[in-house]
Amino acid sequence: HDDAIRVGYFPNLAHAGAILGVEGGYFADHLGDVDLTTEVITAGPDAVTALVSDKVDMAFLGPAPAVNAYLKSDGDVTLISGASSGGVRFVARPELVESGDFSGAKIASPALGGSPDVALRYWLGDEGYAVDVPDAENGVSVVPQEPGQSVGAYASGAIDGAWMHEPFVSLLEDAGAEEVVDERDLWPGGQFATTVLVVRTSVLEERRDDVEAVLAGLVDAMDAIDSDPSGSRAIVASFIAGQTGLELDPALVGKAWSSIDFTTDPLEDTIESGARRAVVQGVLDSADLDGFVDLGPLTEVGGSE
Amino acid sequence: MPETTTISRAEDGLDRLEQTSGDRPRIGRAGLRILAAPLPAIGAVAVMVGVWQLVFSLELQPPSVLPSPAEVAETAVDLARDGSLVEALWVSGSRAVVGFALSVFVGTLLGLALARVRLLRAALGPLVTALLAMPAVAWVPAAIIAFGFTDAAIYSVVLVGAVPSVANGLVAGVDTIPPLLHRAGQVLGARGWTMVRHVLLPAALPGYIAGVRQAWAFAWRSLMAAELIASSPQLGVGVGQLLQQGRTLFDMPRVIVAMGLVLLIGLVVELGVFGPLERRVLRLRGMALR
Amino acid sequence: MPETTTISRAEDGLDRLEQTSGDRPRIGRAGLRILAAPLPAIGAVAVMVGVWQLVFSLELQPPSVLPSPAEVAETAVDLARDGSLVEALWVSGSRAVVGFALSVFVGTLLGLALARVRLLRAALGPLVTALLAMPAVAWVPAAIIAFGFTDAAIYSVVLVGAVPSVANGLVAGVDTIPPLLHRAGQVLGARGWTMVRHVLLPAALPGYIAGVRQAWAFAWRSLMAAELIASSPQLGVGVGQLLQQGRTLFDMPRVIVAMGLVLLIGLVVELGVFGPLERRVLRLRGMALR
Amino acid sequence: MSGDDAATGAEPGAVNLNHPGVEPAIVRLDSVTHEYGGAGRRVVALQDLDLAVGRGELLCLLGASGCGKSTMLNLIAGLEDPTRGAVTRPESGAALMFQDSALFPWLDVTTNVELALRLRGVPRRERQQEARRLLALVRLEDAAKRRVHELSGGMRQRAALARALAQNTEVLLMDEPFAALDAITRDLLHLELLDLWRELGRTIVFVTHNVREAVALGQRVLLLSSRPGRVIGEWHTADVEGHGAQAAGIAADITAALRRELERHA
Amino acid sequence: MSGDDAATGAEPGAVNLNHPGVEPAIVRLDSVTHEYGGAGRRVVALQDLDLAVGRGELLCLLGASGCGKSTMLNLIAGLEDPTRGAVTRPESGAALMFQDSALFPWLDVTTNVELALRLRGVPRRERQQEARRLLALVRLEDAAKRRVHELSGGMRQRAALARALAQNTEVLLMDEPFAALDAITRDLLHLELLDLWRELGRTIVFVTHNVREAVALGQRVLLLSSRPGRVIGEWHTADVEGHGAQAAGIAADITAALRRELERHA
Ligand SMILES: Nc1ncnc2c1ncn2[C@@H]1O[C@H](COP(=O)(O)OP(=O)(O)OP(=O)(O)O)[C@@H](O)[C@H]1O
Ligand SMILES: Nc1ncnc2c1ncn2[C@@H]1O[C@H](COP(=O)(O)OP(=O)(O)OP(=O)(O)O)[C@@H](O)[C@H]1O
Ligand SMILES: [Mg+2]
Ligand SMILES: [Mg+2]
Repeated sequence: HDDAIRVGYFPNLAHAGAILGVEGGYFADHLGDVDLTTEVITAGPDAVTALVSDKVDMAFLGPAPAVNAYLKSDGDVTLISGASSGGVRFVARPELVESGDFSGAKIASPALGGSPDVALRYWLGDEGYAVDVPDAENGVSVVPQEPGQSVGAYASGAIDGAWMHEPFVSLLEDAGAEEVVDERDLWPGGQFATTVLVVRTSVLEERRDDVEAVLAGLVDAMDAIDSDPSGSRAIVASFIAGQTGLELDPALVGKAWSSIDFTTDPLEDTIESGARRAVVQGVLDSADLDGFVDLGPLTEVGGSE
Repeated sequence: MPETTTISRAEDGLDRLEQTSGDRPRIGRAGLRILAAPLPAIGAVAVMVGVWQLVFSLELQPPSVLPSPAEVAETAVDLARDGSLVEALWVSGSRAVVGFALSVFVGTLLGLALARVRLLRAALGPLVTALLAMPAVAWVPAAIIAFGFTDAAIYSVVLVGAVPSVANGLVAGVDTIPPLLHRAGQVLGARGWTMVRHVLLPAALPGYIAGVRQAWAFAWRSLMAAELIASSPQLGVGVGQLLQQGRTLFDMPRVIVAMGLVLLIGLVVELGVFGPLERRVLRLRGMALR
Repeated sequence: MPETTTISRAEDGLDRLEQTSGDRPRIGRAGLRILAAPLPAIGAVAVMVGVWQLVFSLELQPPSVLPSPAEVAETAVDLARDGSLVEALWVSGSRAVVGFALSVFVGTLLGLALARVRLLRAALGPLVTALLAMPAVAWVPAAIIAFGFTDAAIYSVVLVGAVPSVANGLVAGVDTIPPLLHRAGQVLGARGWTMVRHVLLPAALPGYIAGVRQAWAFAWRSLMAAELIASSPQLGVGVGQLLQQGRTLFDMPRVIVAMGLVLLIGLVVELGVFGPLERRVLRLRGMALR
Repeated sequence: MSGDDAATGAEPGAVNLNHPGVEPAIVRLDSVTHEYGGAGRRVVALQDLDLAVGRGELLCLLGASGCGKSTMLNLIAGLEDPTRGAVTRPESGAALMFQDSALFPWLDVTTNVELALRLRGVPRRERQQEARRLLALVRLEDAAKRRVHELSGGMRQRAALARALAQNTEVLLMDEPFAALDAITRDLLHLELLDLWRELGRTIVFVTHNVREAVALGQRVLLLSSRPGRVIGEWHTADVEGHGAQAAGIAADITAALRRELERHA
Repeated sequence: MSGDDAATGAEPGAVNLNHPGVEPAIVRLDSVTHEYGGAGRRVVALQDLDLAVGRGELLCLLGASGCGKSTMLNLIAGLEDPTRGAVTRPESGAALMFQDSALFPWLDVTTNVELALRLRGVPRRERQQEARRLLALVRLEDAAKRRVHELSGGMRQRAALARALAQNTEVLLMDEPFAALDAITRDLLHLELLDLWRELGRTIVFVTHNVREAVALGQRVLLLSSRPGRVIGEWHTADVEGHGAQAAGIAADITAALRRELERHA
C-alpha cells in the first residue's frame, strides 16, 4: 500500500505519546515505506470532523469526543489504544476547600459533556449538591468554558473553582486555588482514560499492517517516556513550543507531567462508565459502546494489558 | 427604418408588478406586494435544499458528516418540541435586538462626533476602523474580568463589535453628502445640532442604512462568540451555544439547525426591517428606480 | 452692526494645514502631509496606553489579569526576538491579503449580478445579507469536510465571511447612484458591460469603498477564526493562533500583544490604503470638503 | 384650444410632413399619453399628444414651466416608455442634452467628452483631438482639465453641450441648453449650432423658454399647453430669419398665446 | 477697463454710498481676492474686488459665464472665506437662492419650505399657513406634496425661490433665479419680487444673464469681467423704469460692454 497514513493529534502534554512517536521517529520506523502525514489539530470537534469525514485515518483525542465520533458515525471509528491517564483535578478557593462546603459556588469545566464536565457533575451529585440550581440552598453552578479562560475568570472572581486537566489546574494553583480532588483517587486502580487513539474502522480493516505499525511506534514511544522521562519531556515541550510558539514554564511542565500517566491501556471501563454518566446527565443518547474497542492490533504489537 | 415601440401599461400582468411598483405604489396591491416579497428568497432556499438533498443522495459523504434534509428537519422538530429552539431564538434574538439597539445609539453618537470634529476624526477614525477587524473572542477575557458571567459581559462584547461599524457607516454616509446640500443647510441657518438633525442625518441616511445593516451582522457575529463565554443556566442557551454544542458533540444536524436559525433570523430582519426601510428611503428620494 | 471677517490665507500656520488641504493640495507639503497623517492616531494610542498604565497603577486587578504596559512590551520584544511576531504578521497578513483580494473579486461579480438582475436580487439579496451574520466558526466543520487541514479550508472560511459584505456594499453603492447619471449613461449609448464599467462602477465607488472597508474587517475576523482550524509549521503560526494561545494559557500579555497586532495591521491598512483611497475619490468629486 | 388662433399652420401634429422642405418624420409620437406616479398621486404629463419631427428639421418647443417638455424629450430619447400610445424613435438613437448638465463627477471636462466619443466607438487616437475641438467650440479650452464641481453653472452647461455634440447622432435633443449662459456666449453658440445643423443636416429638437431664441433658431416652433400637455400652437419660422420685424411679430404672437394659456390655469 | 465708458457712475465699488436714496452699506467687499484650487491648478475667481451694497438696494449682477458671480454670492453668504481682503456680512445672515435649486431630496416641496421657516424659528402652527402662502406666490400650490425628483426644472427653481423667501432675512441673494422659467411666469415673479422689495425693504442682489431683466428690475446694474473677476461697468437704472426706450438704450450699452469684454478674451 503506497498511500500515506494520516495521523492527527494535539500540541499538548497529554498527547506526549503521539508527539514522541512522530518526533522520535517511532511511527516512521515501523511504517517503513509507508509515508506518515501528520495533522496538528487544536480542537476536539475538529478532530472528530476530520476523522469522520476521512481527512485523517487515525487521531488521538479525549474519550468523550471519541465516544461521540463512534456513536454519531454509527461505528465508523474504532478505539485501538489508550495514550494517557490522569492529570485531571478539582481545585477551588482555599476558603471553600477549608469549609468543605461548595454551596452557591460557581465551578468551571472545560466543555459541556466533556469527560471532566461529566465527572464534576457526577461528583457534585454524589456529594449531595443540587447541580445548576443556583437558587437552592445547596446549589452549585457548573459553568463550562474554555480552560484558559477559567484562569482569568478565577483571578477576577467570576468562578470559585474548576475541574480540569493539566496544565490549567496547575495554573489555577499558581493563582491561589487549592486541590479538592485528584480524579485518579475516584477511580478503582487510580487510572482513567484522558487520551485515546481511534482509527477509522475501514482503515483498520483494509490497512491493518499500517495501523499496527503506528501502534508499535506508540508502544516504543511509551517505553521511551518510561526510560527517559526528562529527555522525552524536553522533546515534547520543544515540539509544543515550535508548534504554537508557546514556551511553557519548565516547572509547570514538570508538575503537570508528573500528574499524567502515559499508558496504552485504554481503560475502557472508565470510558464506559463516563458514557453511562453522560447518558444520565442527558448529554448522550446512548452508552451502547459494543464494538467500539478493538484491542486486537494492540495485543498483536505487544502493548500493555 | 425607425423602430416603433408600443407599450400599454393597462396590459401589465402580475409579473410586471415588481418592475413597475418601484415608483408607482398601487393601492390594494401593496398588501400583496408585502406578502410576495419573501417568495423569491424562499424559492432560493428551496433550490438550495434541493441541491443538498441531491448531494446527500449521491452519498459523497457518510450521513453522519452530511445529514439529509429530512434528518435535520427531524432534529429541528425535536428541538422545537422540547422548547430549546424557541429558547435559543428568544435568548439570542432578544440579546441581539438589545445589543444592536445600544450599538446603533452609541455608534451614531460616535459617528457624528467623528464626522463633525476634524481632530477626533484624525485621531480616532483609523482606530475605529482598525477595531472593526478585532475578532470578538479577543474581547472575551476583558469582558469576563470586567463583568463576570453576566449579560453585561455579553453585551459589552456585542457593543465593541458593532459600534465601530455603525460609526463607520455614518461617517461614510456623511462624507458622501453632496456639499451643495450642506451649504443649503448653512444658508438656512442650520448650525450644530439642527444641522445634524435636519441636514446631515437625513442626507446621510442611505449610506447609514448600509452601514447599519452590516453592523447588525457584526453584532450578531459578536453575539455568537460572546455566547460561548460560558454556558450556564443563568445565561440561558442561545443560538451560539446551540451551534457550539452541535460542534462539541459532533451533532451535524444540530449544527445545521443552528446555522438555519442564524439564516432565518437574518432573513426575517432583512425582509422585515432593512429591506423595506431601504426601499422606502430610496424610493422617496427617487433613487434605485432602475 | 455687521460683522467683518478678515482672513488671509498667507497667515495659515501648520495647524491649519489639515483644514485647507482638503481641496487645496500643496506641492512640497504633500510629503509632509502623508507623514503627518498617522500622528493624531498615534497620539490617541499613546493616550490609551497612558490610561491603561493608570488603571494598572490603581491595582484594581491583579497583574496576572491586567498586566502593565511595560510587561506587555517585554512580551512583544521577546516575541519579536524569536521571530514569532514577524511570522504571525507575515502568515496572517499574507493570508488576509490573498483572501481579501479573492473576496473582492468574487464579491464584486456577485454584487454586480445582484444589482443588475432584478430576479436574482429578489431571490438571493436577502440571503446574502443573512449570510453576513453567520459566524465564521459555523463554517469550520464544512471547510474541514471539504478541504481537510489545508490553506484552502482557511481561504474558504475567509471568502464566505467577506464576499457577502463586498457584494452588499456594491449593491448599496449602485442603489444610491443618482438616476440622472444612469440616464446620462443610457443616452450616451452605454449598455451592459460598458454601462457597468463606465457609469455604474465609478458612480458607486464611494459606497463601494465603504463596503469594501467593512469587508476587510469581515475577512480579517473570519481569518482569525479560520486560523484555529489547524496549526502546523508548514502553515505557520498566525495572529489568530497567537491570540488563541494567549487565551488558552491565560497569558494576558500575549493576548494583548495579539490584539495589538490586529490593531496595528488595521491601522496600517486604513492609513495606508482605505483612508487615502477614500479621500482621493471624494476629493476628486468635490465631496467631504467640510 | 385658445392658442390655436395664433398658429399659422393646419392641425397640429401631422402638419409638418406636408410642409415643403421638410423630409419624412424621423421621430413620431402618436397619441402619446404619459403619466407619472401611482394611483394616489398620478400626474398626467402628456395627453394624447401627436408629434412628427421631420428628418433634418430644427424644431423649437415652448411651454409653461412644468408642461411636459422634458418628459417629451425623455420619451423620444427612450428613457421612458409612454403610458399609452406609440413612440417612433430614430434607429441610431438620439443625443440628449439634459436640463441639469448630468456630467459625470468622477471625470474631468475632457474625459467627460471623451467618454461620449469612446462609447460612440471613436478610436482612441482621434478622441483627444475631437474632444479638444468640441471644447474649443463651446469656449471651454481653459477648463479642459477641471472636474465638474470646479465649474460654474454656465461652464457645466457648455461642457454638457460638448458632450451631446460628441455623440454625433442624427437626432439631437436639447433641453434649455443655453439657459445659464450670458447673452453673447449664447449668440455665439446659436451660430455654431446653426452651422452644425446646416452642414451636417442633423435633426434638432430644442426646448427653450426664450421666445425670441425659439423664433430666431427654429424652422418651426411648437407651443405646449400644461395639464394636460398637448400641442396648442404651431408657427413656421423658417422664412422669417433676418426679417427682424416679422420675427418680432411672431414672438409677440407666441408670448400672447403663452399668456392666455397660463391665464387659463390661474 | 474697456467697459468703463459705458458706465454712468463714478469709480465702481464705492459709488453707491454717495448715491442719493441708497442707505449705508449692509454688504461690503474690500479688495477681495478669491482663489480656488491649490498650487498646480489655481483659479483666481475674483481679484481685488470692491463692492458695497446699500441697505434696501436692488442690485443686479451681470457677467460672462464663469466670471465669478456665484463665487461673490457665496462670499457674501459666508459659505466661503476670501483668500485675501475683507467681507462685511449682514448681521442676520443672508438668504441665498442657489443656481442649482439645492432642495432637500428627502423632503417634499412643502416641508422644504417649512424647514426654512422652522430654522428661522417660526412656530409650528404658523409654518403650514406661511408655506402655503409662499407656494401660492410661486404658483406651486398643485405640487405642494411632490418630492423634489418629481418636479420639472422650473418647478424646482420656484420651490427654491419659495424656500429662500421663507428665510425672511434682510439680504436676499439670488443666483439666476428665473433662468428655467417661461417668459410669463418670469414676469409674474418679477412683480412679486418687486412688491416684496418695496413693501418689506429687503436688500436684494440678483444675478442674471438676461440684460433686459437686469435693467428692468435693478436700481443699479454691475458688470463683472472674467479672469480676473472685477467690476468693469456700472449703470444706475432706478429711474428708467417705465421708460422703454431709455431702458432699451442701457440694455444695448450693457450688451456692447459685455461683447467687448468677451472679445478681449477671444
Ligand atoms: N470649487 C471650485 N474649484 C475650482 N474652481 C472653481 C470652483 N468653483 C468655481 N470655480 C471657478 O471659478 C470661476 C468662477 O465661478 P463662478 O461659479 O463664480 O462663476 P459664475 O460667474 O457664477 O458663472 P455662471 O454664470 O456660469 O454661473 C470659474 O472659472 C470656475 O471654474
Ligand atoms: N419623476 C416624476 N414623477 C412624478 N412627476 C413628474 C416626474 N417628472 C416630472 N413630473 C411632472 O411632470 C410634469 C412635466 O414635467 P417636465 O419635467 O416634463 O416639465 P417641463 O416642461 O420640462 O418643465 P420645465 O420647463 O420647468 O423644465 C410636471 O408636472 C412634473 O411635476
Ligand atoms: Mg424641463
Ligand atoms: Mg454661477
